[in-house]
Amino acid sequence: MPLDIPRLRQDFPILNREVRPGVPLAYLDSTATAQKPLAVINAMDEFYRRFNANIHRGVHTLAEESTAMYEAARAKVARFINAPSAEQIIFTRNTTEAINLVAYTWARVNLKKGDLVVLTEMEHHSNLVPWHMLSAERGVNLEFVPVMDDGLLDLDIYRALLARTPKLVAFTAMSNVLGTINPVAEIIRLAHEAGAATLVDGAQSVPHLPVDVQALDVDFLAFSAHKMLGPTGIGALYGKRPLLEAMPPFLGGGDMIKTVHLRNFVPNDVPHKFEAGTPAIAEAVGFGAAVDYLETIGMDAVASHEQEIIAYALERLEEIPGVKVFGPPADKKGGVAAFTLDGIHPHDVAQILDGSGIAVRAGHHCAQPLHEKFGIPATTRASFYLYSLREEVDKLVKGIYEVKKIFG
Amino acid sequence: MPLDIPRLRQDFPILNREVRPGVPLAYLDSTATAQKPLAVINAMDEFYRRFNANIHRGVHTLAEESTAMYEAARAKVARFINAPSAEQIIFTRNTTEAINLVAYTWARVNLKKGDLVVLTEMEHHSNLVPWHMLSAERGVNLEFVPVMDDGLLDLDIYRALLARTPKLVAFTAMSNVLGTINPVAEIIRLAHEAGAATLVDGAQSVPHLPVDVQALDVDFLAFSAHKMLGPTGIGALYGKRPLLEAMPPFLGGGDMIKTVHLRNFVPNDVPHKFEAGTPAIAEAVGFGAAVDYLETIGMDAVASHEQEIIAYALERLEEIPGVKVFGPPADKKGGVAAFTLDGIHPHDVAQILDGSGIAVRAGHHCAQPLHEKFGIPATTRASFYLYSLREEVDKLVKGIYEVKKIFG
Amino acid sequence: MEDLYREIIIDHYKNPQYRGRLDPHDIHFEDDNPLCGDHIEITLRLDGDGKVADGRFDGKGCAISQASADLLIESIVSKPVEEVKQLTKQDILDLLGIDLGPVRLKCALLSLKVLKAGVYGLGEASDDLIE
Amino acid sequence: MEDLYREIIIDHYKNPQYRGRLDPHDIHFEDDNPLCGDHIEITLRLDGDGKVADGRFDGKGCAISQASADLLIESIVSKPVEEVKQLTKQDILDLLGIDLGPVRLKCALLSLKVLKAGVYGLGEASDDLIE
Ligand SMILES: Cc1ncc(COP(=O)(O)O)c(C=O)c1O
Ligand SMILES: Cc1ncc(COP(=O)(O)O)c(C=O)c1O
Repeated sequence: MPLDIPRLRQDFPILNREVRPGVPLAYLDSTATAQKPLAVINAMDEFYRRFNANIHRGVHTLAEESTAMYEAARAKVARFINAPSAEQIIFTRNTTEAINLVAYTWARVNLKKGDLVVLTEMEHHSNLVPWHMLSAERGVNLEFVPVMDDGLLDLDIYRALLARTPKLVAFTAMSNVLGTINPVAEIIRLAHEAGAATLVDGAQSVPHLPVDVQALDVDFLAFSAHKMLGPTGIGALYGKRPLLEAMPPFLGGGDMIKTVHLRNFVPNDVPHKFEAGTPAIAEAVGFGAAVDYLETIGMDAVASHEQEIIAYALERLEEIPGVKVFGPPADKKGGVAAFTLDGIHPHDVAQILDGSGIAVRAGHHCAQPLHEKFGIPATTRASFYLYSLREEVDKLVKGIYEVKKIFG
Repeated sequence: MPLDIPRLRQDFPILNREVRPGVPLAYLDSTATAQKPLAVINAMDEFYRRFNANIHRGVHTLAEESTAMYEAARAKVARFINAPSAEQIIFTRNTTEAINLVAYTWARVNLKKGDLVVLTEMEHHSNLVPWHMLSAERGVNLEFVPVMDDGLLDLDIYRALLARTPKLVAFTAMSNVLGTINPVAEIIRLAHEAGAATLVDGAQSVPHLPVDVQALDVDFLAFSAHKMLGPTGIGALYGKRPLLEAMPPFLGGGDMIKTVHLRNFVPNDVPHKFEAGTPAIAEAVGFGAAVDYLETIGMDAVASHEQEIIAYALERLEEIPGVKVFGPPADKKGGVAAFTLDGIHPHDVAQILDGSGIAVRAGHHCAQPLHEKFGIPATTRASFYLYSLREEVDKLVKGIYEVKKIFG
Repeated sequence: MEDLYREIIIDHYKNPQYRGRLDPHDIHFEDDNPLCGDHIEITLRLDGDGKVADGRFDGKGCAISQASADLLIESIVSKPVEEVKQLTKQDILDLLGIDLGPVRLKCALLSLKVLKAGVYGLGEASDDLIE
Repeated sequence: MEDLYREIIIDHYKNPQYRGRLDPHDIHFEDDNPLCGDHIEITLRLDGDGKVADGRFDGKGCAISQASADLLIESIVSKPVEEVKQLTKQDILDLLGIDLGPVRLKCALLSLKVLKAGVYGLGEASDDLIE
């Protein structure tokens, strides 16, 4: 059953906003961050109005309620990606911190000079820079699975790289520029056959596609709440239990310890070992409300709505003279259309579209190497989510024609 | 002019809560986390309803508005502690992450095997464990300024430790157990004379006392929004500019870079260099609203209200047979009263008090070494803030008498 | 709630029936809860049929940790060791007759954790024993 | 808003008066905005009185970056170099006649940053030049 989008949009207060008087918002920037339903906003509001207390060590009612709410949120997030247990969800600030956590702990124990980490050319800076830093510090080598002209990964070269027995393969499940949905299960299977561990950047896949960590057999999965209807300030790292248990702690402080003496400490059990200090408690509650909301809708329904929208968007965009959309055809990608418009800079495109209330992003979208690969400094990116309308695509197309007229 | 507490309490919805039907809340756990005024709750609510977008790279209206709100919050926090510039405020998750940031970046560049870091015996785990980790990894030595029986630091021994030319003196401005307000300016002055850098754990001082980083001449200051009326999920590190500029980045990813290529990157300017990935945007907005609220009240008024309450609390508590309050007399401490009750475990005390709606904390309050020093496993801690009432002290005292009766 | 401190808890805390140490013993284990310093030590003597002939606990800590240890030993004396191995969190809650938040649950379950680590002959007590 | 793209900007973007490169020149500087790939190069010739005799810009990028460069050069020809050193962000905004968000401001100010780094003879352009 297709989603009733106009009804569902009523859940998102910001979608009724006018950018300027008389100019309604068409929000086509969900890949950067998603809008929030009332269920999420209200859950946090309610938390602060009724339950707020610090967690994990308190005996009083508020502390017990807060702790229970925080841990219930962990269980919801675990269930959402089918993690075997809630303890395998570590709350972080965002995808970026989750990847850095692995780089600072697992990688610094398990990788040494000369070891190989395989990445891809389509990675977001968040899955590049932590490895640059590790490489500079430890002499770890980095190699990159190339992106082909059609926006797909070159799996032949991937196989060739695996023959060099990398220790880790870290890659995005979905490109935030090309929209490419990578064959995650296959990439992981091949990596495991070659003896490599795997880290999946799920910043774009977890919000938009059904994700089952057990079916994927992934070792680490990183994602952000703010891209999946949840609040800013919280994200998660999933990890296989033996890996998490063997990892040294990351940040030191309250809650991540079992005991502390003046000169030493004993780390706490997983996941607390990795959550130092007062965590993002209200944000966890909001994150839990977001996955509840998504589960009620159903991730299959979300994905198929986005399939429909992106197919329509590509069809309409590609008929505009001078527009070039990057990435694979609709059936191989999520709801992301990054494009160039001949002779007109993406910043100008985005700013003129903003004049009609159309919110798109222009720039390198934190994937500068990918843009370098395609020989362009920037693209304009329109991206979609469960609340996106075909009429918003029409608005976008009309807006692009106006841009062309202005630059005539 | 004294604060009109009953009126001010109307700003805090949770303070009207009944813990159970007919049992109103007496929240005496603000040292763990503070309650939030409507101004803060509503600022975040409004952000999600009208402004939410990802920041720093967007051209569209929402992105520009969000960016402006996020950076305005940084400026407010800077002004609150009299930082010379907003760029010297790095948003972190909490105090703990702020201290770890210094330990992972500044300390790993500037400290080597055999170098000395001076801490104190009253530190919170957040200002111990990061240094334990550094010590284990790099062979840095740790020494501790002792806490005397009266809860004050032994400054003679501090001076003696300075003669061993430590590279860093890291200490709390206010103990979260004893309440001791340390002579921060003097400790810093002496450290600088000895050539040491200084890090102040301001988790308890920034919420409760006027703090001026320029007057203190402190090198690094760490604090958390959630303890000063703001949201969870955000805190801050202040640093002197030349130090921040010389420090390597901490986490790698989006936003903390100027340019990224496949195999290397150029870090961004301060403070962005230290803020990787999508930050806690709504939380920054809430943090800004919290400091606005505190400034409207005035930190001098906050501090003197707490002075009055703690003086009254100590007077009342000390007249109860079997109660022993730890720490210095009221005029040398903030609004924290940690105590033991002869023969009755703090957990039992706290739980029975909870039966009357009184929220106090029991345990080691993340200061286990300090409790070891005093030869006790745990204390019961009542703590106060700008919204605390004398009647709540009376309730506490009455509750303690009930505990004694039950254990009679 | 004061009813948490129903007479049964205060009573077993103030007048424990099984406080002490058996010597000789067949089973011995001790552990603590670092959060609050609670400490429990348990000694058991078995009879020839694999039953608990007698038991004692010693330790210090809050009323709930000490009372639940006393109630627990009381409940297992003359029970088969195999049955003791099956005891769960719920059994302790039933003995105490109260609902507990997560922090106090740790106090209440410390003695069960120690007991099970002992009867299983483990080197270390783990939270898995009481899940 | 389309009015951001008032004729003046589109006009200076499409028909720049000062695009090119002076050879020989007395002052030369170039820099780019990594965020969007905008690039600006400026060459100036001075006269004997410390005035700007002539100037040109070259580069690529969005309409705002290129138009503001053209407008900027237009505004400084025959001005004393000491006056050029005093130019501020506001002067550029006045030339463009529009309000800009932080991202587009960087586009608009790139030419000023390049110009000031050039006239001050700096090795590197810094954002401090345009604050
Ligand atoms: C003195 C002191 N330092 C550090 C912290 C840690 O703060 P957070 O948990 O917000 O990181 C606290 C709070 O418990 C504290 O009281
Ligand atoms: C593929 C991908 N990875 C990582 C990130 C970083 O996410 P965050 O900024 O929430 O850490 C993003 C979001 O921009 C993304 O699209």
